Amino acid sequence: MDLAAMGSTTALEAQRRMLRIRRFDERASKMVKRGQIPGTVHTSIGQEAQVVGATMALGDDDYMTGNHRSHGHPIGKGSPLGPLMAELVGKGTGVCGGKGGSLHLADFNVGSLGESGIVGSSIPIATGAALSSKVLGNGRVSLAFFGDGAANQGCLYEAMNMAGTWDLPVVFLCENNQYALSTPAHTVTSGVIAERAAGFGIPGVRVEDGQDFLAVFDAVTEAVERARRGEGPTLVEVVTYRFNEHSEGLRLGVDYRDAAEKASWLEKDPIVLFRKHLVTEGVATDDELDALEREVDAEVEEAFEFSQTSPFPDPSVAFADLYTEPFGPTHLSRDGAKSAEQAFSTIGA
Amino acid sequence: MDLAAMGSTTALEAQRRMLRIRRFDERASKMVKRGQIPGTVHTSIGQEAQVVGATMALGDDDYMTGNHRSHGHPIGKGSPLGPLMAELVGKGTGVCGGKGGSLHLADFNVGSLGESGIVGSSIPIATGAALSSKVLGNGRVSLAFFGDGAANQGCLYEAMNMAGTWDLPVVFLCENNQYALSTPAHTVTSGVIAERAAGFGIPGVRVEDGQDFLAVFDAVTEAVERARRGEGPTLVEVVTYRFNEHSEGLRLGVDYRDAAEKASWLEKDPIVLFRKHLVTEGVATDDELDALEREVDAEVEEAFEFSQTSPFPDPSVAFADLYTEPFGPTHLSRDGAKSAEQAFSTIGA
Amino acid sequence: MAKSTMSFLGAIGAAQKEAMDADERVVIIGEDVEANVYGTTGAGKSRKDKGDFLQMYGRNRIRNTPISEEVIVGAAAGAAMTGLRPIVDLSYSSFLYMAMDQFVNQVAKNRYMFGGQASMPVVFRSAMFYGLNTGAHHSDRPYPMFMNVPGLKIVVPASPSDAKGLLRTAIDSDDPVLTFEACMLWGLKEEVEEDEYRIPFGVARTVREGTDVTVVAIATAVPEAVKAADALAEEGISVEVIDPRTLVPLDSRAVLESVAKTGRLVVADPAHKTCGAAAEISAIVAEEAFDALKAPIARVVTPDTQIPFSPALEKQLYPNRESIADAVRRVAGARPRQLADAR
Amino acid sequence: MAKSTMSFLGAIGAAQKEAMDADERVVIIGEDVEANVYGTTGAGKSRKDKGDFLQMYGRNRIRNTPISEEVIVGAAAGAAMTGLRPIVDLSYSSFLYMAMDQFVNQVAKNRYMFGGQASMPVVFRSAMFYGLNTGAHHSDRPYPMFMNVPGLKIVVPASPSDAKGLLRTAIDSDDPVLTFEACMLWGLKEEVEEDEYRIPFGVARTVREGTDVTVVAIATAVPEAVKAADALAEEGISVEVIDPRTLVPLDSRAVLESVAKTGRLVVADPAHKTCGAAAEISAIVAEEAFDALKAPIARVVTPDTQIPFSPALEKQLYPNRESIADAVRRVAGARPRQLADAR
Ligand SMILES: Cc1ncc(C[n+]2csc(CCOP(=O)(O)OP(=O)(O)O)c2C)c(N)n1
Ligand SMILES: Cc1ncc(C[n+]2csc(CCOP(=O)(O)OP(=O)(O)O)c2C)c(N)n1
Ligand SMILES: [Mg+2]
Ligand SMILES: [Mg+2]
Repeated sequence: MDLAAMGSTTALEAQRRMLRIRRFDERASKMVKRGQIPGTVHTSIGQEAQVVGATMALGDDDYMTGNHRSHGHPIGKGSPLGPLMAELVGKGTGVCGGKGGSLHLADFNVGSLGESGIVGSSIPIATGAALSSKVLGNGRVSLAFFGDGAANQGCLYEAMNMAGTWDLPVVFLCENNQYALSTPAHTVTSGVIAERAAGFGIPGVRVEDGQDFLAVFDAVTEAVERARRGEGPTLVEVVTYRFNEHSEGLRLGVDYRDAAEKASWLEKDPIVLFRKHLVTEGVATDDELDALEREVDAEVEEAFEFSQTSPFPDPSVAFADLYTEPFGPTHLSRDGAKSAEQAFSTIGA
Repeated sequence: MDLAAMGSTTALEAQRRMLRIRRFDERASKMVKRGQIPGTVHTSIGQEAQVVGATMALGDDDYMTGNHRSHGHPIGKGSPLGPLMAELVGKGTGVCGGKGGSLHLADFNVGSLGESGIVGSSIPIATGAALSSKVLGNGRVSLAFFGDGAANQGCLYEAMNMAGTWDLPVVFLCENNQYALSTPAHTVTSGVIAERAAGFGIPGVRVEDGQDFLAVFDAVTEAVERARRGEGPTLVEVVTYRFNEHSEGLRLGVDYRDAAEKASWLEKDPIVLFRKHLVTEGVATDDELDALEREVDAEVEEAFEFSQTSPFPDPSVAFADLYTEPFGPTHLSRDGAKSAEQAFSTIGA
Repeated sequence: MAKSTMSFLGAIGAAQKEAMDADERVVIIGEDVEANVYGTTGAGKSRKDKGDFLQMYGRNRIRNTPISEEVIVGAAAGAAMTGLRPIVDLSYSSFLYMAMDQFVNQVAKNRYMFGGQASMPVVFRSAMFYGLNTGAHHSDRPYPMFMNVPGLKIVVPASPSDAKGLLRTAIDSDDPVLTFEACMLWGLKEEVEEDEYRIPFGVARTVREGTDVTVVAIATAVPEAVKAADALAEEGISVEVIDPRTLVPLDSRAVLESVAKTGRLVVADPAHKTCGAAAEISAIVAEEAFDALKAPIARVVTPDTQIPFSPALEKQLYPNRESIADAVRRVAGARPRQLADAR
Repeated sequence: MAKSTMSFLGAIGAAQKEAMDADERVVIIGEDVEANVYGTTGAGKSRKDKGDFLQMYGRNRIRNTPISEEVIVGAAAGAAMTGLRPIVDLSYSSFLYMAMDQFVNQVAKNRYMFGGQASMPVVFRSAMFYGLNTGAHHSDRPYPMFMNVPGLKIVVPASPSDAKGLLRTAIDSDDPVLTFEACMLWGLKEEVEEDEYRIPFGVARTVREGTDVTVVAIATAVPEAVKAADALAEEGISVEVIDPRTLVPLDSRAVLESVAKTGRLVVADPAHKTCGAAAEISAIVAEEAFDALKAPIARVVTPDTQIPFSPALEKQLYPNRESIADAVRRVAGARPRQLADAR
């Protein structure tokens, strides 16, 4: 699709979302280094075109699941930044009330059904969301993000087969950033991921230039439209690169990524590329794009402030939300004398 | 391969093994009906060419794993019939001492590492046997039998990918008898099973006439040779048909297999076909083949007698073989006063 | 209300039919459910009978699946998070391991991790075929490992009416429920209410009242415990038999109150011994009713071995009327010191 | 013998190196083992250091895998049945569920089902990252569910020297062993023998002797129990701390003998409560040392909830010196009747 066909509103929104991801993740990285986030985070820096190209191809009501490289997905789907940032810090105002953290972001308001810390494990969930769309006939499409590493988990093939058999409206979106932690994809992957679709009777598409927002957007849009027409699933593999280490703060003794390779990919910054394209095609001026960047900076700054000023959850929150219909130890809750919280704290520790 | 190239010894051995499977399974079926076997059995009747075409392509030292349709595999690999039949009855002389039963036959003497009652679950085991061959450099090839139903278990694709990556000497042998219990393969399988190999960077072969011993033998021989040369795994899908119900004694209210379809496949009896071929090609006369049949009949009769006259295992056998280095409840075994068996029976019941 | 004779299996089918009729969001997902291979998706065994689920509800709601337990369970979870209320038929309990990651990491955790954004109204049914010479791959009784996973509810019915009422509650529940149905009970028949009814979770059934020894029994151990109690009554020992029915939530009050009365506890549980349901029930009582206890707590369980195929080997392993009665006699008769010395 | 200071993690690496040197059939299989991401496949963290496993043993024996836990575990099992002795690094314990079918249906059952034809010399290592704000998907402590599976041996070391000696025994064992290594202990350092040594399975370690209350502690609860014991000593309560070290086999005699002396038991176990290791240990004592017991058996465990991410929420959930000390005071001080009334 060219920019004219897309329209400037959509194009600028894409650039805005990519920038949000970039700035959000840069800030999160800084926060990890400063000890403001417990544990670690996995950034999508460098992969913004791949993320936003996919999420912008979805409608607001469509579903999505993701993985440990998690912040970009809900941001790309339109989730507000404050509650996401607060979640990373473990605050009560976090999108999951502080229960989830970086690896388990979910924002049901924008169709984000949850990121999964277990590699591959959310692919069946997205397939199930597509099953409910199909049974209920509500026209919603579902998209599962997963990495090149996850592409070797068996559940992906069970899911492709089930979705292929039932023509479920789901897009399997492989973020092939060429590494799974320290492991180069080519050393553990036999064959080509996108070509695995054919054996399961579904289309497989490989987007070679995953740094190009439009290339990703076009491929995923086609897959989404196909799904929406009732024609079933598609596997889309997007070749991209993560600019940072697997996770922030991780230091390995081994240089598993070649310096020249890294340098050549850093040249292909998706945000820089798309900005150039927007200017060249006359969609926006440099000044307008500078302003957009400042807006996003402010947004991220505000999210950061929100994450810092929000209170931590009350310790009793640890005992809520396990069940929709909680029970507590039956003999305690039945006599009504003690709340489930009290019961738990007596019994637990 | 034509029969001349194969040699009459091999050709007649193939016919003998197919007949052994047929007669063994016919007898087992009868025994189920007469209550001589507890539970049920799954016969390979109709699939003998597919089974023996695969096992005869293996050497004596090669490994093999299988599934619930279990008797044909060790018979095809050359396991003696008596201990197999005794195992079906639960006798102490059974190949697994009565612990396994029909679904869990294993005869390590002929490289049979075990049939699995869990659909798909033995595929990783065969892959691991191939890994040990590779690491130890002992030249052994491994073959995993599984059904069209099992071809939708994710572990198959994990195994194909691992084997493809490491060039493991393993053959993935899909016995596509077109049904998984009551479920027609085409209703739950998206795409073509053999074509799934390509996406995993390994050859996939579909033997359309799985009733033809030579067709199966040729395809598997090529895969085995490839594996033995260090060139890695192959997926071989063999199209065949089971003549009996999924399991003996099972009665479903639904005719999930079309009568005409059934009749047309019954015409394609692999043993009848190969016998004709042997006679036409002058490998053996009708008289010689009648004699061979009588020999096999006698073998099966002897196995049956063995299964009937052998004693049941002592109840204490239930407590043996769980560990190579057993321990029993530590505080009991340490004081030496009680044996592990006694300890178990005190505690268990 | 009208009652009719139902088998355990028939009761399950009846509850499923009720729920399918009551709510369009209820769907059935599983291997061979179209052909009603396991007998709970049709009133009769034949498609020609009226009452066949496929004919009644169609392929949109009766989902015959590939053999892919991991995606079956995960897809049911994803569907449950987005508006369906699936009943998943996993046939044998031994196949649940195939989907363990989905059970533990998705089904049990999602609602909690996401701060209550998701509900997970899904029921996973499976049958425990132990005792039928099916060998080690088809004889599992894995409910204890699921009891160790917070976020799941665990049901083990032991009678046709419980099977029907508990399954209905399970389907109505907004939380994930696993039911474990012992096949040796399939043939049990009793008068069951034809109309809708629900049995609340966390409420034990006192199957038989008694004063000397409490026997908490699970699955097939329930009828065996009743038989043991009958025999012991003739010996002058009065046994109270309690069936918890749901293991999560567990009606520990019912157990504690009974032990407060009897002072003696035997737990009969067909799962493996170590970290089994019997261990949990024993530990609760040792912690919360210690003062009432007059004797050691005895576990009658399946020893920590796998399940052998041979009819000469298998049956001895499970709790039965004799082993339960022996344990009751032991805790009823022996003074504690004698037992301690015997060790 | 020469000793040197080793961390818990360093001790694991040392045991692996010993075993790799001793036997060519020992291989290491796992994700990111080439790059030594988890710190146990190299003497240093850098490939340039001498002591890097990949350089020393090569790609034939250091098998860097795809992310495919199911086939990793199954292939290790198949390899173990045919002549290799694999050590499998599964990194986080939370990933074991992915391979649950292989663990339960193949690893644990094969030898038994096949009547002893197979041995299964394979070790599955995994690390429990609880307590480090990694959220619900990386904080599991799943050893109880594996304890319920006959055929597996289960090791939970709590000190560097135990980690080294137990892992060596595990690798030498002809049976499948699962080790669960608590990350919060990784940094622990102590003097460890440099030479080969083996710690037998089924022999508990009495970490601290005492006379009033027995505390059986697992994993991170061991150092916490010691701290609690120190504090309680000042209050005049003498605590005996026992670390079972292997949960299967379990040294129940050591526990029973200690309880025979103290009459009081607290079990501190970071696994979830229901059907956890603490339940099993409690049930054994309630069955076999009832007469010696003077007070209820207290479990100090992780309550039956999933693990929240927030630092404001997580830490409170695990057994710690305060909660262990509280439980000890409870069983030491209270007369049983008071406790029963308090319920
Ligand atoms: C089931 C499982 N196995 C292993 C891990 C540990 N792990 C976390 S991220 C990761 C690499 C994932 O690679 P990929 O899928 O390519 O995603 P990327 O990080 O490259 O975006 C690994 C091995 C995990 N979280 N879950
Ligand atoms: C994991 C698992 N799921 C389901 C079953 C129940 N089951 C046993 S055999 C079978 C059908 C298998 O079909 P296929 O693989 O095609 O083998 P076939 O019986 O046709 O030879 C099913 C569903 C099982 N044993 N294991
Ligand atoms: Mg990657
Ligand atoms: Mg089949």
